[in-house]
Amino acid sequence: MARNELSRTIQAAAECFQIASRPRYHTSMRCTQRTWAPPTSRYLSTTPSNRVGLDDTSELSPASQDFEPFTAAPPIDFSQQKEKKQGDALLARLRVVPASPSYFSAKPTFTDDFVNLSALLRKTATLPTVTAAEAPKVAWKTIDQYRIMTNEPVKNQRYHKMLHILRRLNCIHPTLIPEEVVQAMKRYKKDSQPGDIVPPPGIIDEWGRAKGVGRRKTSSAIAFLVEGNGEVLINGQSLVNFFGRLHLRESAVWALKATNRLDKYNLFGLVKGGGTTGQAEAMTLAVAKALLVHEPALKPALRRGKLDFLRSSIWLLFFLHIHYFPYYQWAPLHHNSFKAHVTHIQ
Amino acid sequence: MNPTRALCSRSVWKGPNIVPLPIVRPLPGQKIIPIKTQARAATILPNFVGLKFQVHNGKKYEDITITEDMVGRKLGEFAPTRKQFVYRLSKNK
Amino acid sequence: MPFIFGFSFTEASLVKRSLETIYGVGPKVSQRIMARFHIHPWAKVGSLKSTTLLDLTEELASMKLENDLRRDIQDNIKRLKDTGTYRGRRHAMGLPVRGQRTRTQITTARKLNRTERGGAGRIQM
Amino acid sequence: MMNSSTCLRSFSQLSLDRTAHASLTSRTLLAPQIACFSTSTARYNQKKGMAAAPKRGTRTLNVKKGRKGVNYEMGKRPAPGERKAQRKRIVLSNDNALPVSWLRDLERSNVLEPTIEGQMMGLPERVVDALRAEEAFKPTQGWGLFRRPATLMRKETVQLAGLVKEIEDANAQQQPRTIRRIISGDRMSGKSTLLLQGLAIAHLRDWFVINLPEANDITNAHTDYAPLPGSQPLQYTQDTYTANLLRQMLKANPSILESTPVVTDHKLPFPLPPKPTLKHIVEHGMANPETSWVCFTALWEELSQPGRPPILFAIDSLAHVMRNSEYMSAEFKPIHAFDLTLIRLFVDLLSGQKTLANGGIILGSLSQSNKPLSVVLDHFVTIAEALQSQPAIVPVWNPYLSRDQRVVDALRGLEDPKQKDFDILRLGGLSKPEARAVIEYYAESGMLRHTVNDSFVTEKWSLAGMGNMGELEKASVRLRL
Repeated sequence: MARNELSRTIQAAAECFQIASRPRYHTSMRCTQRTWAPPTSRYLSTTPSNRVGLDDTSELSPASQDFEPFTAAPPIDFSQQKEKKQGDALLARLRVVPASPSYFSAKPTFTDDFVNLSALLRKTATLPTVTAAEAPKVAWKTIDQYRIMTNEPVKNQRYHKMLHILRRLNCIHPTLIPEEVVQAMKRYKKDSQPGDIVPPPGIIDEWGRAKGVGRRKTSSAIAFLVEGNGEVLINGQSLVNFFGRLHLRESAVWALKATNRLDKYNLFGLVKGGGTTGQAEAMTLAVAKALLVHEPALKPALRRGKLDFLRSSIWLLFFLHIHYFPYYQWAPLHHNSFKAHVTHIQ
Repeated sequence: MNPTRALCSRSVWKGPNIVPLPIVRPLPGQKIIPIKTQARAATILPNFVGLKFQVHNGKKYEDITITEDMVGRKLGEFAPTRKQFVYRLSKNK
Repeated sequence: MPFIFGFSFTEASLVKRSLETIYGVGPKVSQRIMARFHIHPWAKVGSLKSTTLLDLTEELASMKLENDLRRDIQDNIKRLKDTGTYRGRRHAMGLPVRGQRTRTQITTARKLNRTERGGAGRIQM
Repeated sequence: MMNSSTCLRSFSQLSLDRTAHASLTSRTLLAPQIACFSTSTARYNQKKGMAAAPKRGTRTLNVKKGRKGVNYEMGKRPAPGERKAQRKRIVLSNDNALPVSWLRDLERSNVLEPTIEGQMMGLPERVVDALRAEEAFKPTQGWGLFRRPATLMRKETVQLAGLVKEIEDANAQQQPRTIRRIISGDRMSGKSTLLLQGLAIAHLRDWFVINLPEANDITNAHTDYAPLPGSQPLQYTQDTYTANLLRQMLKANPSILESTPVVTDHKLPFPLPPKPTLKHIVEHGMANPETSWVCFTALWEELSQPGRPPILFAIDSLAHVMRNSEYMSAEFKPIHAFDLTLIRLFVDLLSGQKTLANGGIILGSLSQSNKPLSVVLDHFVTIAEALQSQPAIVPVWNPYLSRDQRVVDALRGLEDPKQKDFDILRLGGLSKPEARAVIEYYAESGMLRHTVNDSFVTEKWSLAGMGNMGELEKASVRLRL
């Protein structure tokens, strides 16, 4: 009897420590007696949070219904065995039958998951779907997280095949998606989904100022934008005194220039740290954010503006590159570093 | 004079570096006995003219007779401390 | 070809540089002389009046230059050498006199340190 | 260290050396005797070909290695003064710029009206020649980009014209006034152009104009100087500079000099022709520089006679004047710039010790480029600006800084607000309408291929740091990327 007691205590210990162990074999014997089947909680997941729902012992996990009609042998209730000899003979005739056929594969949990999802997909294939763009944005678990969850060395390509199925399941029309699919997908989702964290909306204070903060390299810039006639003050100096090069001046107020709002707003900027280019580009981001507080509808325009800026600066560098090309023959080192600089930008 | 060298030299108000030497004024006829000394830094005073000195150069004592021009210099200047380096071909010995 | 202190200089040459070609006149001395006669530093020799040329020559004559200076320097070196001092010996051997290193960088000493320093202006072959 | 070139010269010198014993007085300067310095090595040199091999162990140094041949041509040397002329070359017209049709010229009549504020006005030919003679144009001001020189009549220019009108009215009521202004402002905000506009206005109103184009040229000891006998404290005249100034004045104000006769007797060291006019004095001063300062003082007294035109005395980059000059006095002490006669005259007028008999304007403009640090001048300028803009907070002098008392006395007038005659003319940025006028002028003259509309103007205006004149031009015209 000691061995039975031992196996039960191990099962209890595993239960409370929630350690994922390989699907336990339980002693079962092909014999006529039929006793109440003890709970076979198939999966002990390491991430307690999302597994709670599945751990209630009453309902068998869905995975075990789709096998071919196969019922485990009724477990033997050792407490009824009369004498010891009969118990030993019983043990001699015991045969281990794994709960899931994938027990002998290298990655049983993963194989079960894949098989279940494919079955689920086959089942719900006929439901209408929406395009991938309209499907709700979902942050699936990365392969590392999945490996930690299942404690199995899943291959990248295999995992992404499964993800492909998941994405296809995700495309089922949101109103018609069965509960079953939703529950299945929950296991593979990250804890925080996109859209959970929404930055607080900018507010315009009583003096009509919108504040935007921008950082670039090691410089940080704060921009206060007020309706006005286009005056710009940076660190208390005029734009010209602060930024010597025209290119830096343009990049500092590029958000206003791209949306030709330069004459509608006054800018008061505070910038510190880093060098001139870093400060100018930090100011670009700050001004853009402040402008969005004033006119949120400008976001797509500003996004396009960013592309224009990159394109114009590349074009400017390209032109300079050709313009100064004749001077490069006797400065080969300088030329390479410049070319590297240009390619880095493109 | 190179200013730094002037700064390094002895301050004028301290006067020359007078070292107590056993100077024996020989009578004109007698032989002048050389004064053996290790005070290389002693300034040569005018009354030294005509005397003989044996100044220590680190190893042995060099004989010097003081002349008129040497006044104001130090005894050590006249006793070189390093041997002259002469390049001798020592390859095929 | 105006003359200063017996030497002739072209019109376009600077007064400052031409003064400094004289042995014994350096930047400091030339500055002081030109200041005394109110000649501005970038003056050209051609722009000087003859009276200032004469003043310059007369001023330079009162100083010890050229050959008197050379002889003076050589006497000192000769005296050092005759009395047998360490410095005299170093001059004779053409080695640095003021205790510099002799392992490297002694080209100046080899060029200049000799008993007839600056006098002959020749390089001992 | 005797490097190879001086070594070469010492060879040549040697052959010309004097014998040591010939005393200088007896020697005749004209026939230099060739005497070789008598040392043994001189003879050794004749037998150069058969140089004996050096004894073993003696150290030899081969100086001849790497030395160029005797007649090595060191590249063509530019003619004296050619480089500077190239640098200072003024180009005033550009053929491929389109002539602007609606450009009106400044005339004597319309120059003083406030109505022309904010418009681009052309400079007539006569005034352009006079300004060119006075070197009022600067190569960096971009005159060469346009067909014809034209300037914008800014708010400050009309202010200046207002001063001119004030002086003329004061002259009409026989109480001559001398107004003194210092033009200050940010870099490239148009200070020198404003000075030029002042000169142009004075020329148009037939004033007598004296312009010192670059104060640096006076104090950087590039022209000859001589002490003025009997001047307390010892002052120095600059003959060639004054002669050149007289030549510029003659070219700039020919009509005034020719018409006004010489009235008083100035005990000039040279005979005057029978019916002397100022022109003769100036011409004599130009011809022989040593009398140039005497002629200048005579001219100045003549111009102070009653009935003469008012005078505009202008100088650029004033900061060079407010410190010691590069000249050295006989005792090898630096000469203060105030001791140079020309600058002494200007500073006396500026500080109010001297006044102009027929009234006039003393105009000094600061320059931000190549500016020597003059702590006192900056301090007084900030005080004056503070008095104009926010009289509440006026900066106080830091007592721990040492300062040049002479400069302080000269600029003391800027401090007290009651003194209306001596003040600062602060140049800020252009206003929007003014910027629009300038940009339209650029577009009209073909220098700018862009439709001039409000957003473009305001964009350039704010990119040029709220209307900085030079930046505006650089951003819209010069930078053709």
